[in-house]
Amino acid sequence: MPQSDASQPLLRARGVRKIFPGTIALDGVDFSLEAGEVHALLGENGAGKSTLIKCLTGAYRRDGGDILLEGEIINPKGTIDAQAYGIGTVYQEVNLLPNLTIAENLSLGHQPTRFGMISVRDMNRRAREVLANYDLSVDVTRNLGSCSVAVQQVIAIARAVTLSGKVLILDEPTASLDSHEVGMLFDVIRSLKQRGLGIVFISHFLDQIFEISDRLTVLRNGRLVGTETTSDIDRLRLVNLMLGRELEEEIRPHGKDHTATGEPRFSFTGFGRKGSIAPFDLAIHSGEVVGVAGLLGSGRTETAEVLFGVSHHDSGVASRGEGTDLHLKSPRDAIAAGFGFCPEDRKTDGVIADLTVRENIALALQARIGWMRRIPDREQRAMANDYIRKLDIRTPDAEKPVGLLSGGNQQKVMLARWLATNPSFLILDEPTRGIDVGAHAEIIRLIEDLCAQGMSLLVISSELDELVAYSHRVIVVRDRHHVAELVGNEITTDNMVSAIAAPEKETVI
Amino acid sequence: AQTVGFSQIGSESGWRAAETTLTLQQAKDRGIDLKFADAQQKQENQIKAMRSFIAQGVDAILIAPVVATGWDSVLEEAKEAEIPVILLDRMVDSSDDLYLTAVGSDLVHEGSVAGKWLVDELAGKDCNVVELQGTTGSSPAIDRKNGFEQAIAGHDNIKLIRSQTGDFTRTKGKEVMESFLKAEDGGKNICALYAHNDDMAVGAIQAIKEAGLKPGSDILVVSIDAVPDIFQAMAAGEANATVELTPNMAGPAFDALAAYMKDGTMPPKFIQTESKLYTQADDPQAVYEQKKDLGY
Amino acid sequence: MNARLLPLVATLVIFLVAYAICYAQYPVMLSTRVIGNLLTDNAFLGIVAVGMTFVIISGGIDLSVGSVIAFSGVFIAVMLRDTALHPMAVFAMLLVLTTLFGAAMGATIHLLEMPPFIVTLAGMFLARGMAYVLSIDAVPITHDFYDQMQSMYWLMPGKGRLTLIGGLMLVVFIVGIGLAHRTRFGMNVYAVGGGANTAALMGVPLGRTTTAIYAFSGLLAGIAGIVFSIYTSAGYSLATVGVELDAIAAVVIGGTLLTGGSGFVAGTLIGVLIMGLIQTYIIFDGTLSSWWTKILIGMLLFAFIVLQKGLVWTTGKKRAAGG
Amino acid sequence: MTVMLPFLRRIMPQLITLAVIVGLISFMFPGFFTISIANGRLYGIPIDILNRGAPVALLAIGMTLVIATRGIDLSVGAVMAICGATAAWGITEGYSLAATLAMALSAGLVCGLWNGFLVAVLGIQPIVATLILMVAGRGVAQLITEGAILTFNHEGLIFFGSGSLFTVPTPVIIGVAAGALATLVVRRTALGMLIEAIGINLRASTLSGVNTRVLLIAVYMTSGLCAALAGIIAAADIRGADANNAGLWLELDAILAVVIGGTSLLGGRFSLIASLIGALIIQAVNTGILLSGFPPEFNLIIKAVIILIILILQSPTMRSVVIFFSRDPAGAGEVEKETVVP
Ligand SMILES: Nc1ncnc2c1ncn2[C@@H]1O[C@H](COP(=O)(O)OP(=O)(O)OP(=O)(O)O)[C@@H](O)[C@H]1O
Ligand SMILES: Nc1ncnc2c1ncn2[C@@H]1O[C@H](COP(=O)(O)OP(=O)(O)OP(=O)(O)O)[C@@H](O)[C@H]1O
Ligand SMILES: [Mg+2]
Ligand SMILES: [Mg+2]
Repeated sequence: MPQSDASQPLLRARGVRKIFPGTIALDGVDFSLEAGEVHALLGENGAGKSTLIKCLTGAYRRDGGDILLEGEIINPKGTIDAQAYGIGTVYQEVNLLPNLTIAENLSLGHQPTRFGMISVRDMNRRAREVLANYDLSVDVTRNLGSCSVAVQQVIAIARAVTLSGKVLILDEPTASLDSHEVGMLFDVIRSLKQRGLGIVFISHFLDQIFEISDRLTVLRNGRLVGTETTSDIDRLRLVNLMLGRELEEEIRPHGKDHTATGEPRFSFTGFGRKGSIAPFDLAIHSGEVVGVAGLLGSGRTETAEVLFGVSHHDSGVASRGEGTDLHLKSPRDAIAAGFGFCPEDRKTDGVIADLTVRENIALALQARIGWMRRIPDREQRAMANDYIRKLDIRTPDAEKPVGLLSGGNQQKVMLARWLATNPSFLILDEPTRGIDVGAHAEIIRLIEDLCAQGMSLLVISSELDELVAYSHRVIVVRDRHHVAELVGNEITTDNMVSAIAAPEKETVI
Repeated sequence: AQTVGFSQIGSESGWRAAETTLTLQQAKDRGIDLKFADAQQKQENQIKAMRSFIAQGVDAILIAPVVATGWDSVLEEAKEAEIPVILLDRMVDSSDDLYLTAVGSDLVHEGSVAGKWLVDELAGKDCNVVELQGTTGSSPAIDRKNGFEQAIAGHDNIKLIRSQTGDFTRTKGKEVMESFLKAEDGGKNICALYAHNDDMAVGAIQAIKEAGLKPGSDILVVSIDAVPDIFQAMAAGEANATVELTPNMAGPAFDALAAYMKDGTMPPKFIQTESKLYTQADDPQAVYEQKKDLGY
Repeated sequence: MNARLLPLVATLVIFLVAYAICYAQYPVMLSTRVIGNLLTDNAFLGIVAVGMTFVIISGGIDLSVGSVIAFSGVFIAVMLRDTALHPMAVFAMLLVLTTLFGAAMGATIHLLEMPPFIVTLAGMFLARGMAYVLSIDAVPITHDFYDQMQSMYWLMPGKGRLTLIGGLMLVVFIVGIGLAHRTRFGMNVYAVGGGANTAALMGVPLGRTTTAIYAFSGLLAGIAGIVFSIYTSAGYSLATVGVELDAIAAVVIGGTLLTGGSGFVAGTLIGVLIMGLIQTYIIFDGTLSSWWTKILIGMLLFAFIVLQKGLVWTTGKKRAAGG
Repeated sequence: MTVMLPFLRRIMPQLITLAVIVGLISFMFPGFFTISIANGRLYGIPIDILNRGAPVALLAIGMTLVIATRGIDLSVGAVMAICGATAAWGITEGYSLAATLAMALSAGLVCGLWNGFLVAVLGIQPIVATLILMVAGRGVAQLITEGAILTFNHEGLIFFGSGSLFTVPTPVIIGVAAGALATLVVRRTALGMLIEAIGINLRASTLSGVNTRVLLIAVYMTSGLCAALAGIIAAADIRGADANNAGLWLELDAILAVVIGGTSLLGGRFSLIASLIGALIIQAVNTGILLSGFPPEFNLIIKAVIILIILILQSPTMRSVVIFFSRDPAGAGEVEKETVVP
């Protein structure tokens, strides 16, 4: 029987099992976290990382195994219990309430009260103090829903940090952060570590793992592969452990030489929308990947949304090839013109959670064909299975509701939905967010393949390395203006960073 | 001209529509400016209407109260404001110095007129009666049931075997009658139907016909209200008797009001309208012709 | 101004404009009498609408309230008729009963994961059924205490009366506003409305909150029942049919979203007053037939909702364009 | 065969419930299953249940689709009244039967269009949007009948209420035909999936190019059309249009039927057949109460208790309890919904 003594790890999982219908998500996983360490949890999409932490914090009922906090068996029945034990958690999908203010989100459940009444002034003041640590200057009385995903992510982290007395668990906290915010987060993590907290950190960014973690645990298909000390392991072996095979190629960190010439396939002149993105010119050639770089909230998503007709442009015109004007007032118009758009926020804008993988993949194509001509089941299944294979979507079969897939796999399903429509111009907003190393490489290869086949792509990404790898041109967005365009050899991380940072528009235009 | 406020319950049946039409008609004939308020079956709306009439300072108020209870305080307010109130077709159980007079029929009496007809018609023959009640809890349903039961009490040849609510509507009347027929050996067990209003009776008659029986002879039909459609059925021999509830309550009411306004003549506290029994002997077709344009 | 207050302000503006229009046509509209009536006549509706606001903010709905009011009236009347208990004691018993009834519905909704619409629909049948069983007949209440309560009012200049029940409604609104915005319970209600699962992950006690919300609505329906019984001095099992729909309409006109998560108790007060104003206007007009009354109520409801949406939308848009 | 299996599994709870209730009634009332022919028409309690259940079943078809899009249609009762009144008016004014039916059905479509416009174009929440027509619609119906019951004696129109075809009552035929047609249209085309998609995630569906606006309007129009059919049947049944009472509170029965049929009020996956069985369950309960001979003041309590029992037995929690006890960890393909226990 375990005794409570100092030699015990802070948090320990013993033989945790979790079974979903058709999937064994966790198969006897052991995991231990020491006080004062950052412990990374790694694995492919669907390996069971999120499930493990949900079991640890009682959000899921376990099917087997024990959880020990400082040597004592604990049985958290849910997040409240876990919080009472001093375990703060940021779950993978941002789990905050869009209808409450930032301050309310930060303080929900432990609001400062005076004579039994919440003191709003205190609550807001505290919120401002907390956020000051993260270099975030936002109006804390604003509704959370009006903030970008990134800001929400930071707030979720801040909330978890204030709640964690002993353990902080972060499930892919950096997926939608840029390097600046990541740096900020790491500072916070380090100071918490100093204070003796144990931190569980999940990420698909190996650089970040190597930078911040002390030890790491790798899961594969719900099984424990091993726990290692981070400094003892090299990148290649780590990838090997995760995938169970060699990764054929890593990202090439240099730009494309080829520059598209000739007639643009689509061109947009003076395109913009008051209040969200200043008018810009953009020409898209066939077989070209245009990258979009910028800080969070700089207006990258807005650019994509205006192009796709999600929000109506109020200035400018769009045309196909030389002359014909395009009418882009709604997503349907855009789709009819051959556009596709894979949005950034997959939870609210992307997946239809209760529909199956097959139906999610067929949806956009079906919508374009019209409701009368139903794609026969056989074809739908063939199409779905095809993409499940091509994109390596981890699901027992095509009939699983997509909401039950792991985050990264949902992302792939969304990609598949648009590939199925075979668009001539595909807009991808953060396509690799939350995708594991193996799949990351696959998606980049896919982007290259698609453009080799003549598809035009506009890719928004916070990962500059990635942009360098596949872009022919990179547009830099700052403060809702397109401020620079880098072509060919100019596309380097350094150039982009300086364009993003430059206060004046003196960079190459 | 005088301004009179009229708070009507609603327009839930043809009978009530006729009452409204006749009231408007009567007011127009007498040059009275009638303010009409429909309460959509809600007492609270009627109270609101009364209060608004008082605030507007009308000369008198007519009200057809949806329920007997609950009028004390608003009637007192009217009294304080010296506005005479006349009740139409239903009573309230407030003290009678709070209103000028009440015009209406006695609901219990109506039920007993129907019951008495059945007793006389049967002349001692054994008879199983089924009853279609009005909306559960409404005062006509309660009183008409009581009146009927009083009339048949002591006549052991008459047995009330089934009683369900038909909500005063044709649809429910038909549906409930269908189930009565099924439950009572295809209707062979039933000798008479008593319906709390004509609409339910009309629905039930259809159900009886569809079951292959003859309403009016295989199953006697007696109901209350005397709306035009029941006279058609009576003319066709499909219904036997109905008790009239006249929709012209406003006429006597306005007469009493005029007298009171003129020289303060106090009318009797209850002006009872006749509960006339119509049977097939009363030339139903002629009554139908006479009634059909009254806005039922 | 905070963007969140926009619907509230829009509602208020619409109410004031509508009142001004009514006043222009019938100057009596501004008399204390009409204003007093507006408060007294809608007291029970206002009280029950406060509870409904909480329920709707939490993303639920409570269809049982109309029946619970009817049940309360019958319960009080029958108890006062058949026992020698003091009305206060009967009130206490009743409030315990209706609160437990609400709590039971809330617990069912949470534990069995059933939609509130259906659970409270069954509750609606059940409560009215219980009222029937207690007494089909309307039962008058004759008790000195009731007479006292009815005669408690403040005679405003111009003969308008601010009655006990009208005042009680205002108190309930003030308490409701405090509860919604200044307590943890209130915050939890908003949180549950924003997303029940997320709220649970953030540590909101879902079961307790859901149960409490419906219990609170039951409590207020009970209080509304008491108010209604004072209003009419009777208990009647067919009373207040469809009041739940009026309450929902008032809440929605008051700017609360049925999808849950946002809304104001104060807005509901304006919503209730708007509904009352519509009715008063129709009665003052006095020329509408039964059917035109219904059609006009529908059209005005529509007009208010569209106006409010329009106001929120245009100001929201201007704000966005302005920066 | 393999295609039928998941379908059967989906409607199994509803079928069992129906069987239990029918069993209860026939236990109480042994003559239950005797069906004879009277007046060239099938005659018996089961026929009554089908016949009386037809209007709610029709409403439930439209309601299922509306609810699948995460909406609700409170106006169906009032629309029934409007369409019944239109039909009665048309026939008494001397229009031909075809013209009358066309007018009544168009009235339903127009009502649906109005609801759809409010929901899809003005973005008003469905409950409120349809509440408007629920209130005003009955007024419109009364406007047509001028408050009275507008009676008619046109055999052609009456046929829709109390006629029969091959001894089967017309309402039953209309109900079954409408159900079959709707199922066919929805499942043989992509409509079903698209409706489910917009019910689950409207924004994502719009972004995927689904014409959500048109689809929403179409769904409300379908609901209006179904209500129109039900209204014609109800009017034809009593040979008159009762603007006040036709379809009164039937919207609640229709919603109940959909919920008993297992379609979530939060939209998404739906089953028309299950809703139709749900409508029959409700009617069986109603008929059972009428046959039982209890005093009417108990009607509501009995109904409430039965409904509660049905819903509790069908609730997800109960289902997982059953799965737990049947020791079937694979859940037979059923998706276990994770309850997040706070
Ligand atoms: N509620 C659920 N019902 C059924 N299956 C589920 C459920 N949640 C997760 N799964 C399955 O369990 C497996 C593990 O999922 P999990 O979310 O833990 O993966 P992950 O390692 O976090 O992946 P990612 O990196 O993509 O976030 C996946 O195969 C997923 O499909
Ligand atoms: N660090 C920040 N501080 C304050 N506001 C921010 C911050 N980051 C984003 N925002 C706000 O979020 C809003 C939406 O940004 P949006 O997500 O559209 O931009 P983006 O360029 O697409 O960024 P990303 O896609 O990386 O999240 C902007 O109006 C911006 O004001
Ligand atoms: Mg995960
Ligand atoms: Mg973005």
